[in-house]
Amino acid sequence: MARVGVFICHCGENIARTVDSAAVADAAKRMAGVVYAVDYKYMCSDPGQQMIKDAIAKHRLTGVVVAACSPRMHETTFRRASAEAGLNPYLCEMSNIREHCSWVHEDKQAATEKAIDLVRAMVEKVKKNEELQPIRVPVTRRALVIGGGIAGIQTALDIANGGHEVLLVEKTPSIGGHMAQLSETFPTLDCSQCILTPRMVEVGQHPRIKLYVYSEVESVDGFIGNFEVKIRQKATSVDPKLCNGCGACREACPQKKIPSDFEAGLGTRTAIYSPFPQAVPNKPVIDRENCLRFRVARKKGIPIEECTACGKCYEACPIEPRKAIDFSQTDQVVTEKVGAIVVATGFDLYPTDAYGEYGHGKHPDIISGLQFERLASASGPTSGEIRRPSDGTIPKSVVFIQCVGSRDNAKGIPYCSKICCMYTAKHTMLYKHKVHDGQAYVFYMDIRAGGKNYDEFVRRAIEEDGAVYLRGRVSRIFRRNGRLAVLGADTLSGRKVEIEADMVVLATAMQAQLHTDKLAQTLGISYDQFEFLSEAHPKLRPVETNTAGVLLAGACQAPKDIPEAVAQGSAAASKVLGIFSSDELEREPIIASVNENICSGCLACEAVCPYGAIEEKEIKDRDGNVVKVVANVNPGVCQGCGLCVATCRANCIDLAGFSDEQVYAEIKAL
Amino acid sequence: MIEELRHKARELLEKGQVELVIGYGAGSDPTRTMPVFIRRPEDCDHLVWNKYCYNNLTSYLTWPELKTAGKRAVVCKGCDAKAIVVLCKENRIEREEVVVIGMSCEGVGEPLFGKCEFCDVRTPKTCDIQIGATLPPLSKDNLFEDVRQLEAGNAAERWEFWRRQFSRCIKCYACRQACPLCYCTQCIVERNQPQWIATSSHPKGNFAWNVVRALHLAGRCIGCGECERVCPSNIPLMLANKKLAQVVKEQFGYESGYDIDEPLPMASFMPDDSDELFK
Amino acid sequence: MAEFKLNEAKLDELVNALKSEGYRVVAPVEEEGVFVFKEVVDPGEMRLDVLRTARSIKEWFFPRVEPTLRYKFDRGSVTCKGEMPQSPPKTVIIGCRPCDSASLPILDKLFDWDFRDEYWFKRREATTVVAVACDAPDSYCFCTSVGGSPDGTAGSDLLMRKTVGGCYLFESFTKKGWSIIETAKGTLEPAGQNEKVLVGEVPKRFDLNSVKPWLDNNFDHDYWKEISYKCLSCGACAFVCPTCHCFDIQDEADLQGGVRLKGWDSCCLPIFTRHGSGYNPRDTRDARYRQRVMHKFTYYVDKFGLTACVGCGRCCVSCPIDMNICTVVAGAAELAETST
Amino acid sequence: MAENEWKPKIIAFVCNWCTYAGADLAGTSRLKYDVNVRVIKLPCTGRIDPLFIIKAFEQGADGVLVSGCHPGDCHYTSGNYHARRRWIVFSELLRFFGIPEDRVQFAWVSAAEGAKWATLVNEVVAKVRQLGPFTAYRELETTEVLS
Repeated sequence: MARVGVFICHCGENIARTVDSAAVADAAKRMAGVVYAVDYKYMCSDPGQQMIKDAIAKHRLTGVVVAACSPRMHETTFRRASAEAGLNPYLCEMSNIREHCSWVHEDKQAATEKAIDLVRAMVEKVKKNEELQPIRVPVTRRALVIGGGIAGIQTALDIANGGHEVLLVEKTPSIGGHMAQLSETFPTLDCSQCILTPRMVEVGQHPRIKLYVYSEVESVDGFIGNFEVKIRQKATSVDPKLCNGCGACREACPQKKIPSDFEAGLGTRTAIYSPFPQAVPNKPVIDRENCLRFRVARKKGIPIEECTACGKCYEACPIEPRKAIDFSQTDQVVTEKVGAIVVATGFDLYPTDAYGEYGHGKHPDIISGLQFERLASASGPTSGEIRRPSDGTIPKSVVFIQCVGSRDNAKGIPYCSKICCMYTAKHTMLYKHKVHDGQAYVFYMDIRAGGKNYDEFVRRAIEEDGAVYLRGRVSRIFRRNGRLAVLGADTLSGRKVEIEADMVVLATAMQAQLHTDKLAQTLGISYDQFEFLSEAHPKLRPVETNTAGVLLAGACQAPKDIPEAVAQGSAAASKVLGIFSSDELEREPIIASVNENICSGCLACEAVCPYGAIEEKEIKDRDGNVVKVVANVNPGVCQGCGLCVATCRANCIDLAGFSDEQVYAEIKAL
Repeated sequence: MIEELRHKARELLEKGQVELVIGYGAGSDPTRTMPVFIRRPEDCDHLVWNKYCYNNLTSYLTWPELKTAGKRAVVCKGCDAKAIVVLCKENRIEREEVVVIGMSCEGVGEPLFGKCEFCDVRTPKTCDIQIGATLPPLSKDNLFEDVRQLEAGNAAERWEFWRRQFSRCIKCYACRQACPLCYCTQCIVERNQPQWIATSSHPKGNFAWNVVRALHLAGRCIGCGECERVCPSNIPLMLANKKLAQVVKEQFGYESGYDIDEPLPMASFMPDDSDELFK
Repeated sequence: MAEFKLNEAKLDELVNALKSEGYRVVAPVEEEGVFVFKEVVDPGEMRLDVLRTARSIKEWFFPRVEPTLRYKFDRGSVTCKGEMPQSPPKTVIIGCRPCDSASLPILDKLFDWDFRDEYWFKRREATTVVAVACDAPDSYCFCTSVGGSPDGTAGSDLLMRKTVGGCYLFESFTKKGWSIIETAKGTLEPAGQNEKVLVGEVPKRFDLNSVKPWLDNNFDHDYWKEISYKCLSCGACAFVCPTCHCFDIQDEADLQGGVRLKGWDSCCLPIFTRHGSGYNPRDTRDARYRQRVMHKFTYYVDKFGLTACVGCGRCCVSCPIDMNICTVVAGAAELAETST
Repeated sequence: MAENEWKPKIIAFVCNWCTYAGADLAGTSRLKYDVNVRVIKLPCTGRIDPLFIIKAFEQGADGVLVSGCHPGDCHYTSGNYHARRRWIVFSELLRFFGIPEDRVQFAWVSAAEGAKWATLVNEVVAKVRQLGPFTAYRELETTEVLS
């Protein structure tokens, strides 16, 4: 039999002015199951809380209802008080007779009647309340970071320096990402590699960071604190333990004409290669597509072990007795346990082939922004001199076109790529600094230079380095006696413009890394129509995803520049460190649970759950035969929204704290 | 057609492609048929096909006792076969474990059932073995005519109409038992902690039951009309089902029983769903 | 022996006469496309030609829901007030068939067994039953197999037989029946010596005497599975049946108080006899359908000496999958033959 | 006149994160609104089962109000999107069965919209007052089916 205690607060005059607290207490005394009811000036005060504790002991209360302010204000207060008196905190409920009653009504009698109703509702509810214990989930204090760009590097370092192990998975042979390809960075014009490479080295040498390069995440199971990931290490054909990175193999490789991704196609590499000199780890890999021995083996259809073609690298390898080169190496799939995952897969560039009018690819001197970075980079194909890819001459006039792809619904990219305005301004400066008599022209739609020192930077490009900014689009580019005629409009002056350029640089849009959707599906997180990964809440949870324990960093979420990517990397890291702050996660027990006897396993609940907290569960008999399939809620993942409960036609899934019984009791009481 | 049907069924059983054929057999009088479960090839001659083959036999597919029966074949009219689609979506059956014998159907009932006048699946869409010639679909333009007619009246008239109809419900649950999509292990009316719906067949309990029955079929009902056919009180249950089918079609562009891959409308959403209703 | 007859054309007058005498007249009336027993408002709506209404006259004595008890809560304590049916109005049911009438004496036994069910008997006392003999029974009829006949008199206070001349012969068997004739005198005329009455033929389908022993000894026979494996487990058969009488007790309460209701139940519904534990002794379709047949054809006979089936054929008509109790019992009879 | 004595009974089902907080704000801003509303708090509109509304009417409610976070702002990201579909269908069914639209109001009230909450409640109560007591539903109460 229920023994409920009801405590009516005056909140000084706040409640008592319009609600006759004493009358409410009297009414409460007459409610079925109420053994004690009292009103007091300030329930939340120490003496007030003491009254509750004493009553719990004296009257052996099985439930407590505090009629006072909003539960959003003092629910924790009174639940703690109840707990201190040995009553399960979830047997304490609040009726909101201040914000929802005394403050919004004037007629004292009516307000008092309403207060009584609200108390009755809670009395009826609390009778149906059950003792709930906080949910504890063990945590593997070990993180997985996917993507070795600057965002991933920052995250990995912050977590590792926070004292926890990190697995950093990168699909290319080296970490560094796009930032490693850049020459200088806005708005400070400091050399990208000079600031990046020390971080890369730190990662490579960090005792708590385990690097998986040339690897990809294959599958992810489990939930926050308890993920199990399978990582595929692609065969590099080089034994990292033996190789000392001397580079003799690269020298020896006869395949020298392979276009280099790192050089954005402006340079070449060998079949056995590491993407760039400062690569971390500095161990080469054999590109089996282009390696002679593998090609021959494929053509003859013989196992690689039997193939004797080429092998120059093998001969050149100085390591003795066992060479570091190992053609017979195969992919390895390793399984690792982690407690949290940070996705930092970054971005890709929009393929400009879609812009026939700009003739990218048709003419070697029409290049992308990234290609320009390589031209301007001291480590680039022209060792930092700006030269035309076609004839190596120095361009005297360069046209930069912004928003190539971006903000162009016709091309299916309505969003702004955010970084182009800044890097184009940077490009004009770098160009001017290297080619003093050269002239830069920029076609732009708007100049978006929000950010610390950003606008100043653009102004410098225009005012000090004399870049000519033309507001308008380019309609056509075509060759005319060795140069490029750029036809466009200057919408400010309303005039057609035609510029004779030696080179054209396209500020191509940022888009999500290829196959981000696949990864998102493996991780069970959501993504938008452009395949950028979705955050849990656009304002308040920008780093989390809907799947607890999976976080986002960098441009995989949306176009970002380096400072933002780094900031979010650190934010994600701090979230991870939060998760790792104890070896158990404690969570509110307000979660759903399935009545397996009546669940028919239609799994509509699974379909609607925003958190992927529900999965199939097979019910087996003693001989292990599957009797039926039912839904199963993972208490570690469930956030307690109750969507599944109202979706279930048979109501065989229920939500602790807001169960059918409890709501039903409330409705009946009103 | 009957011979073709019997032949195919016999073949399935002989070749061991199925353990069981669920079909129509002779009824207690010439204007009725009775479901038959056939396990032996020689019994296939009991199968019949005529305009009195009312039942939607897919109802049997979700029976636990038949789950273990191994691979099953079921004789379906086009409308019945739509249930297969929903049952697969809702994990009741694996598409592979059921062989659908689809009958070309010019309509059942005497006079012809209402549903048959707007049938666009006279040749079943979901079927593994088609029996009979392919028939062109009929126009569904006036499918919702009766719904519109009732809506022509005002709220009070509609209330009175349904009050009268539902008061006649005797809670025999024939509608539920005959429905291929009412497969819950325990129906919500049988829940008594709490008792959301009064089980007594008084007007209040009847109204609540009929609201919930219709609601639980929203976006799922495939319009086979069994609920209405089996109702001993002749309550126009399909009218409510059709209303919701219309809403789901107009609001979410979804029609139940056609596409096996489309997500269920009531277990999914679009960010741009109509917001009219909301203040 | 009939002394009076009524010309078909005068049926309206009959109804009016009865009404003016204060009778509530109940008869087959069309309601939303089905025929049921309803109070006759306009005499024209009475349909004596209807062979089989959707539901039997049972509900006029044993409604599908009725309150038996009301109670009030006051804090911990409860105050109850039993609810007896306030004496029902004087009622005459006209136009039921002899099979429906026959169901009443059968149920009298049940409702006057371990205790007397006033809910039933108050209505029985207040109601006069005027049956119409069947001139055109159909293939679903099997009254003759269960001891009835198209012009049987059991349970009727008065029987109307149709004549070739388009009249109804009136024959009363009780005081109640006679007072109907008294009331209707004005519309009646004396019956001739040898009026030709139309009475239909209902072939006998099985012999009860051979059925019962077989049922008694074959509780576990595979036959039950064979005939009921496809039963959809709905309650249609029981709810339209004149003799099915199982009921369920349900409380409907709020914080102030509540009411205890008695309502129809059916042994074919899946949750029938499911225990609080969840265990159900009749967990399978065949177990439930067997219960239906056994109850009617042996348990009831053992307890009250009567077969609880009147062969009206309603359950056969309303069964969604055309299960036919007559065929089922006939089948059992055949098995009985072959086994001996 | 009896009309004055009758106090309309409005039951409001609201989500914890937006509308409940919005109602709190109305309070802290001391906005005044009609007293005849009783709030039942749930985590999310996604938790609100149509059965709640049926039950509310059975328990004598003259009107029902359902409110939660605006689309896109759901604390649980998609709860209210699913709820929206549920209500679109359910309200159409109630309308079809002849329950006056003004007896069930659906709304989005954010934690910042205390004023909107106050006006909303007043509007709903006013509409229900116009319709009067929901006697039609009360009449279903009869337990006597035949006698």
